[in-house]
Amino acid sequence: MSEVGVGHYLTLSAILFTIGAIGVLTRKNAIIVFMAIEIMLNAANLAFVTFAMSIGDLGGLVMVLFVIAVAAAEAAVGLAIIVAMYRHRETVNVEAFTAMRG
Amino acid sequence: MAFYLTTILFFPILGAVMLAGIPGRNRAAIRQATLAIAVIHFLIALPLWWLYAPGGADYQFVEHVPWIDSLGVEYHLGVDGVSVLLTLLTVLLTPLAVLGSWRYIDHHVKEFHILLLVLTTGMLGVFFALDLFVFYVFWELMLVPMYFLIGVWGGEQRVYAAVKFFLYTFLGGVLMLVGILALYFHHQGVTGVYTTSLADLMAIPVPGELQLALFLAFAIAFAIKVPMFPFHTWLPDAHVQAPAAGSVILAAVLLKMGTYGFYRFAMPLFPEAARQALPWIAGLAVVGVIYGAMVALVQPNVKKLVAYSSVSHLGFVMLGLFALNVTGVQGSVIQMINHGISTGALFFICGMLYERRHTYEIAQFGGLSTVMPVFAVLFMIVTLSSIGLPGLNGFVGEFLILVGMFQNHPWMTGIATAGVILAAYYMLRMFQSVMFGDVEIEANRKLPDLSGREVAVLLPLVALIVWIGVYPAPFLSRTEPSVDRFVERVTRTAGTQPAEVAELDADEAEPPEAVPAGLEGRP
Amino acid sequence: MTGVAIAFWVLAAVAVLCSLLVITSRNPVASVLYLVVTFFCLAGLFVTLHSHFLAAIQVIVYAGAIMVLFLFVVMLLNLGTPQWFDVATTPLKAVALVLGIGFVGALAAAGVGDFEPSATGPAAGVHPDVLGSTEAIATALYSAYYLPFLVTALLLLVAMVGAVVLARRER
Amino acid sequence: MAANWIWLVPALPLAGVLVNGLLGRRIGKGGVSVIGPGMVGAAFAVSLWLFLDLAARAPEARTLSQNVYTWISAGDFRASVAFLVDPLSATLMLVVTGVGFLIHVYSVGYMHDEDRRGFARYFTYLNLFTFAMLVLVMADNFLLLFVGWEGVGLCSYLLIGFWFKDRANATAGKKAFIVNRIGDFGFLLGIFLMFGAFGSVAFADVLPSAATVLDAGGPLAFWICLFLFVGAVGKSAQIPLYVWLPDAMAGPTPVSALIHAATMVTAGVYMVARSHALYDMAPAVLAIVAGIGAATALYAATIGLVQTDIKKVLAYSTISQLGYMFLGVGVAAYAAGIFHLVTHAFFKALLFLGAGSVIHALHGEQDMRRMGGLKRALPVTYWTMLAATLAIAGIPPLAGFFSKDEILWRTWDAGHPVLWAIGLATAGLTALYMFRLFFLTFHGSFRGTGEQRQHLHESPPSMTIPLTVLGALSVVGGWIGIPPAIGQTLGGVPNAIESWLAPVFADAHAEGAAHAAGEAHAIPPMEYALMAASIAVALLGILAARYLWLTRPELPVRIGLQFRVAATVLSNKYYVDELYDAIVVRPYNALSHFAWRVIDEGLIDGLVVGGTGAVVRWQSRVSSAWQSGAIPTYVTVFFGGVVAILVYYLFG
Repeated sequence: MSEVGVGHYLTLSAILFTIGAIGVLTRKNAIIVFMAIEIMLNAANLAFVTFAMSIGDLGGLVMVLFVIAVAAAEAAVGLAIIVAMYRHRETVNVEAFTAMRG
Repeated sequence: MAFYLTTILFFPILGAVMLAGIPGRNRAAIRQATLAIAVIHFLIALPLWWLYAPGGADYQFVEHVPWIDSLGVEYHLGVDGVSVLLTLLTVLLTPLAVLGSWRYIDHHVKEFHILLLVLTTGMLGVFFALDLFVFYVFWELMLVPMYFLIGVWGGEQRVYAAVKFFLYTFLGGVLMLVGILALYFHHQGVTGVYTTSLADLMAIPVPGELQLALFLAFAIAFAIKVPMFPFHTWLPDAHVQAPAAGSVILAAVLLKMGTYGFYRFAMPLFPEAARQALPWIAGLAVVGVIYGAMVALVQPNVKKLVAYSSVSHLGFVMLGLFALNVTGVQGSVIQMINHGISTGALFFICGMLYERRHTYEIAQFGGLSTVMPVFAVLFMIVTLSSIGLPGLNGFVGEFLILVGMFQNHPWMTGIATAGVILAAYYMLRMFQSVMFGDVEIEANRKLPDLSGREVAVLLPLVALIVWIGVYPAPFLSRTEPSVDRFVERVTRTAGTQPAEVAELDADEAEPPEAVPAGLEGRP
Repeated sequence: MTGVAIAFWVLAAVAVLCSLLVITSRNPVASVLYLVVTFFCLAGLFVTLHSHFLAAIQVIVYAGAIMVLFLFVVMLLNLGTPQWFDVATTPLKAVALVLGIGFVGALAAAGVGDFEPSATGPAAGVHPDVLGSTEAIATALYSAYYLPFLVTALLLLVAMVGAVVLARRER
Repeated sequence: MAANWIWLVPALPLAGVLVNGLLGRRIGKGGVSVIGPGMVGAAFAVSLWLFLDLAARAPEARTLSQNVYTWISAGDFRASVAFLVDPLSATLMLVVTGVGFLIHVYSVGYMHDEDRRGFARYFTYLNLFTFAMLVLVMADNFLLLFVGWEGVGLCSYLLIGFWFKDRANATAGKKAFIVNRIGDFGFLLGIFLMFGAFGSVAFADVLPSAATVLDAGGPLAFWICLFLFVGAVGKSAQIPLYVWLPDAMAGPTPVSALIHAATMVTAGVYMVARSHALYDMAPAVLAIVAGIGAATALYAATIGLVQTDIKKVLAYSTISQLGYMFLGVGVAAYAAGIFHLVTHAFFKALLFLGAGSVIHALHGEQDMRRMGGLKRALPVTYWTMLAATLAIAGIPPLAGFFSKDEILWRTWDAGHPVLWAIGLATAGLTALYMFRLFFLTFHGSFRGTGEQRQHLHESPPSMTIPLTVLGALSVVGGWIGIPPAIGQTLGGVPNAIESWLAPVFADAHAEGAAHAAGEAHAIPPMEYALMAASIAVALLGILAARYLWLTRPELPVRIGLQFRVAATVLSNKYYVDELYDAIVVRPYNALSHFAWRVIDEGLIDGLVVGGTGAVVRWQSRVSSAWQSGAIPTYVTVFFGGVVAILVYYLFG
């Protein structure tokens, strides 16, 4: 097993990102979609850290901090919306909410 | 008197405002008021006939008021021989149109008359404008009232017809706007000055490639309006659905916008391109003449028949314009007036038939000669004028066009002359099935002959038909100088070429020495 | 094979497996738990990258706070029971898979695997452990990235207010 | 000075038109019947005065002209309303106004049972026709001639369809106008070419300089003359544009007499004669003219032989005689052509008016098979018709002989033996069918209904007087053109008309001019031989007619059965009408329908307009499908976009 280089981490990050995306695309339960988004965010964080350490630039690390903060805010608001959605339609199925139809 | 053209131009608007004051219920008052306004308007404009001195300056009664300085736009009006005649035709037909639709229009009478007056202003604006911007404003302004005239007071599929009419012309107009802007910026490129005045734009040379493109942009817009062959399908629908007055104004004046556009803007601005496109446009005109005549033959609806005859007649007018010699263009100009008179009268007649039987189907009529003798005589004279019987106005225009065009394009004119036979065929066939034979349909037996009002509508037109036919000299002499200038402008090779005129070779290569270095600008 | 490599492969495998389970499991509660495991793996990976502070943050904020919130919401709306409607229609799944594979394939084809960035950042020479330490990030945070730091704080405040307003039961 | 009164000649009938037209009903039938003929009579008087004024001058100075005003002037094209009176136009003016006046008088009697409005309308149209014909004849440029040309076409349209209640009459009128228009199409092209070549359309500019501008036999001369001849063929009902004349019999008989016998149809001959300078430059076209003339003469004569309607026989006879005139003009014997035109005007008008009084007496019956034995009942008509029939058959000393024989002699003399032979054969046929008509109508037993028999009465004086005058003219008319061959033997009687027209046709063959001068020179014996031949053929025709239709009336029926095919073809007029209908009319209508339905509604409206509409509607439907509100679809699109951009940047 050769030395673990930057490439590996990036590939892993890509894979995680894709899994998150597929989750978003295929699941119709708002909560699961939400979690898939969290996975995608983390994949991005991983890529940030990898680059930060390999290049030697603190910016990447700080960026991860901000991403986490934003994720937290997003989670809070998102879940509040989901609760409101649930109370409104007794379901969290994404396809039930088509009010924004073209 | 100063601002004479502006008074003629905005008097109808003034009238429309006054009309707004009269309560809608009082229909008779509205009709009389509009008639009075239209007649006064006619009297105001009539002196143009004497005041316009044919030998005088290119454009007379010129008015020059800076309007939008930042864009270089001026409120620039003026008339030459041709626009004087077209103006007089317009101001003559408006009162007749009001008189003609006395009993025809029964709902929204006030709005109808206001729109009619606004339409008149729109049309006059186009004839007076010597600034492309002003021209375009009135060109679009003219569309709106006509759209409502067809859309509100029309027949069954009036909405379809109105929308089709609007889209067709508007599409053309937008295309032309692109042309105007391209020219506008090209002019700025060459001279560094922003202006939309026609005279300035005509002064600068336009390189071959751009000139052809710009010419096509203008030409297509006007070809739709003429209408020329492929773009004509809006005309029959618009005519069939339009009310009598609308149809008359549409046929008599609006169609002339196209030919007038070619005469005033498209050809003078781009002479070389016009000559390059000549075979195509003249070819389409000939097709239009024959095609219009053929399709007119088999129309069951008399209004559609007259509409297709307009396509044929205006094919002649376009042919005359592209004869590029004074005889042909004179013929074309006088034919514009003739067509306005004879087809205007024909549409009044269609209106009268519709008022009596509420149908345009030729089959519904027959043997009206015995029932309505006065109508028969007037209808006969107008029909003869329409098929170009010598001694009446149609022949003068048609003959000059053909004799002028024949000198340059014998074959094309030969085919177009066949149109003379076809015209006789479809008009007489229609006339016979409407007027002759026995009265089979009961309803036709008791049809009232023309009332005093209806005769008053047709009489001035018939008088003009005979006058222009027998003694066209005053009309021809008024337009001759303007036509001379037009032909000299369009046939002269590249405007800026030095004295020894090298024939501009048709290929795109713009001979560098032809355009002095100073003016060689990049758009 | 150094200890780090082994750790990487183990953590990577677990992370991938758990995230797959997150998006495929019928039961949302199970999904939440798998997600927590994934976050722990990631924290581990941060450690292998010598970014110890971030690993800690990851564990505390993400795994601790956010996932608790998720669990709370799942319990609150008793979504525990598997829902019938949950998985999308087959064509949509097919499209998603294709796009996913396309995405990864494109990156792999572009040679992300053996990508060796040159160490040109401002702190290039510093030893990774120092780089990953808390004070290094702190100094950066309070000097160069001071403004974003404040903005994030404001953002969190707004988020809190928003969440409260949204989730409030109308009277 | 006579010159400045020329405008009066056309002005008088025009005044008649205005008075009758506008005040027709108010001045009643009496007033109309005074003004109508009166105006034409006055025009005749002025014409006579002008004729005498001309005669008093020396031959070369015999032209009077008056320029009324400039009609059209645009660019370098100029045409003015100007009249030219020279021997040629003076002759025709006399014919038009003279014969016209007699026919107007005749019409008063013939049309007396029309209601007041119809009566006024009839005379308005008749006066309008006279005005147009005079403009045609007196014009001094081709454009004004064309105005008169189409004017007479219009009047013939109005008068043929006079009784428009019956749709067939109106259709006949329309057919006449449109076929004329086809001829006018050719005429117009001729004028355009002429203007191109000469830069003017006035006779004064075109005719004298024809020799210099056009090169003899060249294409330009050929095409100008051919196109002008197409116009003549249309107007004078020659092959192939003759089909309208037989149908034109639908109009009242005096109209047929005036328009379709004496004046309008001869306009073509006049036009060719007038532009003889051009035709001299195009000998090929002259040959065509002569050819078509001869062919039409023979062709029409054959059809005339089997017609049963009295007016149809006369119509085909007119076409045949016009063929003769064109034959004469075709061999450059312009004076002979015009001479035959004049004499033909007399006896053909008389024949038509005679037929009219026969029809009048039999209350509209036109079928010869239901006539016969009218000799005693209509004595004046009988004797005048006899004179006219003898004249047309070419029996000396009557008019027809001199003019027809002159043409035959000139044809032979100009070296066209074949055409001469055809001419001779036609002369025989003419005698045959004319006397067939004569015997069927006046001799034998009356085959009409009993009720018609009681009402048989001679026509009123207003009809018989014109008949007698025309009868006299038919007899005397020939004497103004006695050929030298006979003239010398009778003691130097000059060929009046030849010398009268000489100045106009001065530059025609020099020999022709000498011939006209009538001075004694050796008359080739051949001329006498031909004269004898034509008289013999005429007599033969008469005897054959007497034998077939008087002594053995059943013979024609048997012959008809024997040659059934030939008989049916002839009686159906060689199926030419049906042929034209199939070749021209029906395909044109079908093409028009195609143009309308397929091109206009289908292609342009349907495809282009409808098409764009459909495209816009389809596009909007598709795009709205994407906005289905389902979040997954949005996200998929979103992610698809990301992948696309990635791929593009990595590999783009």
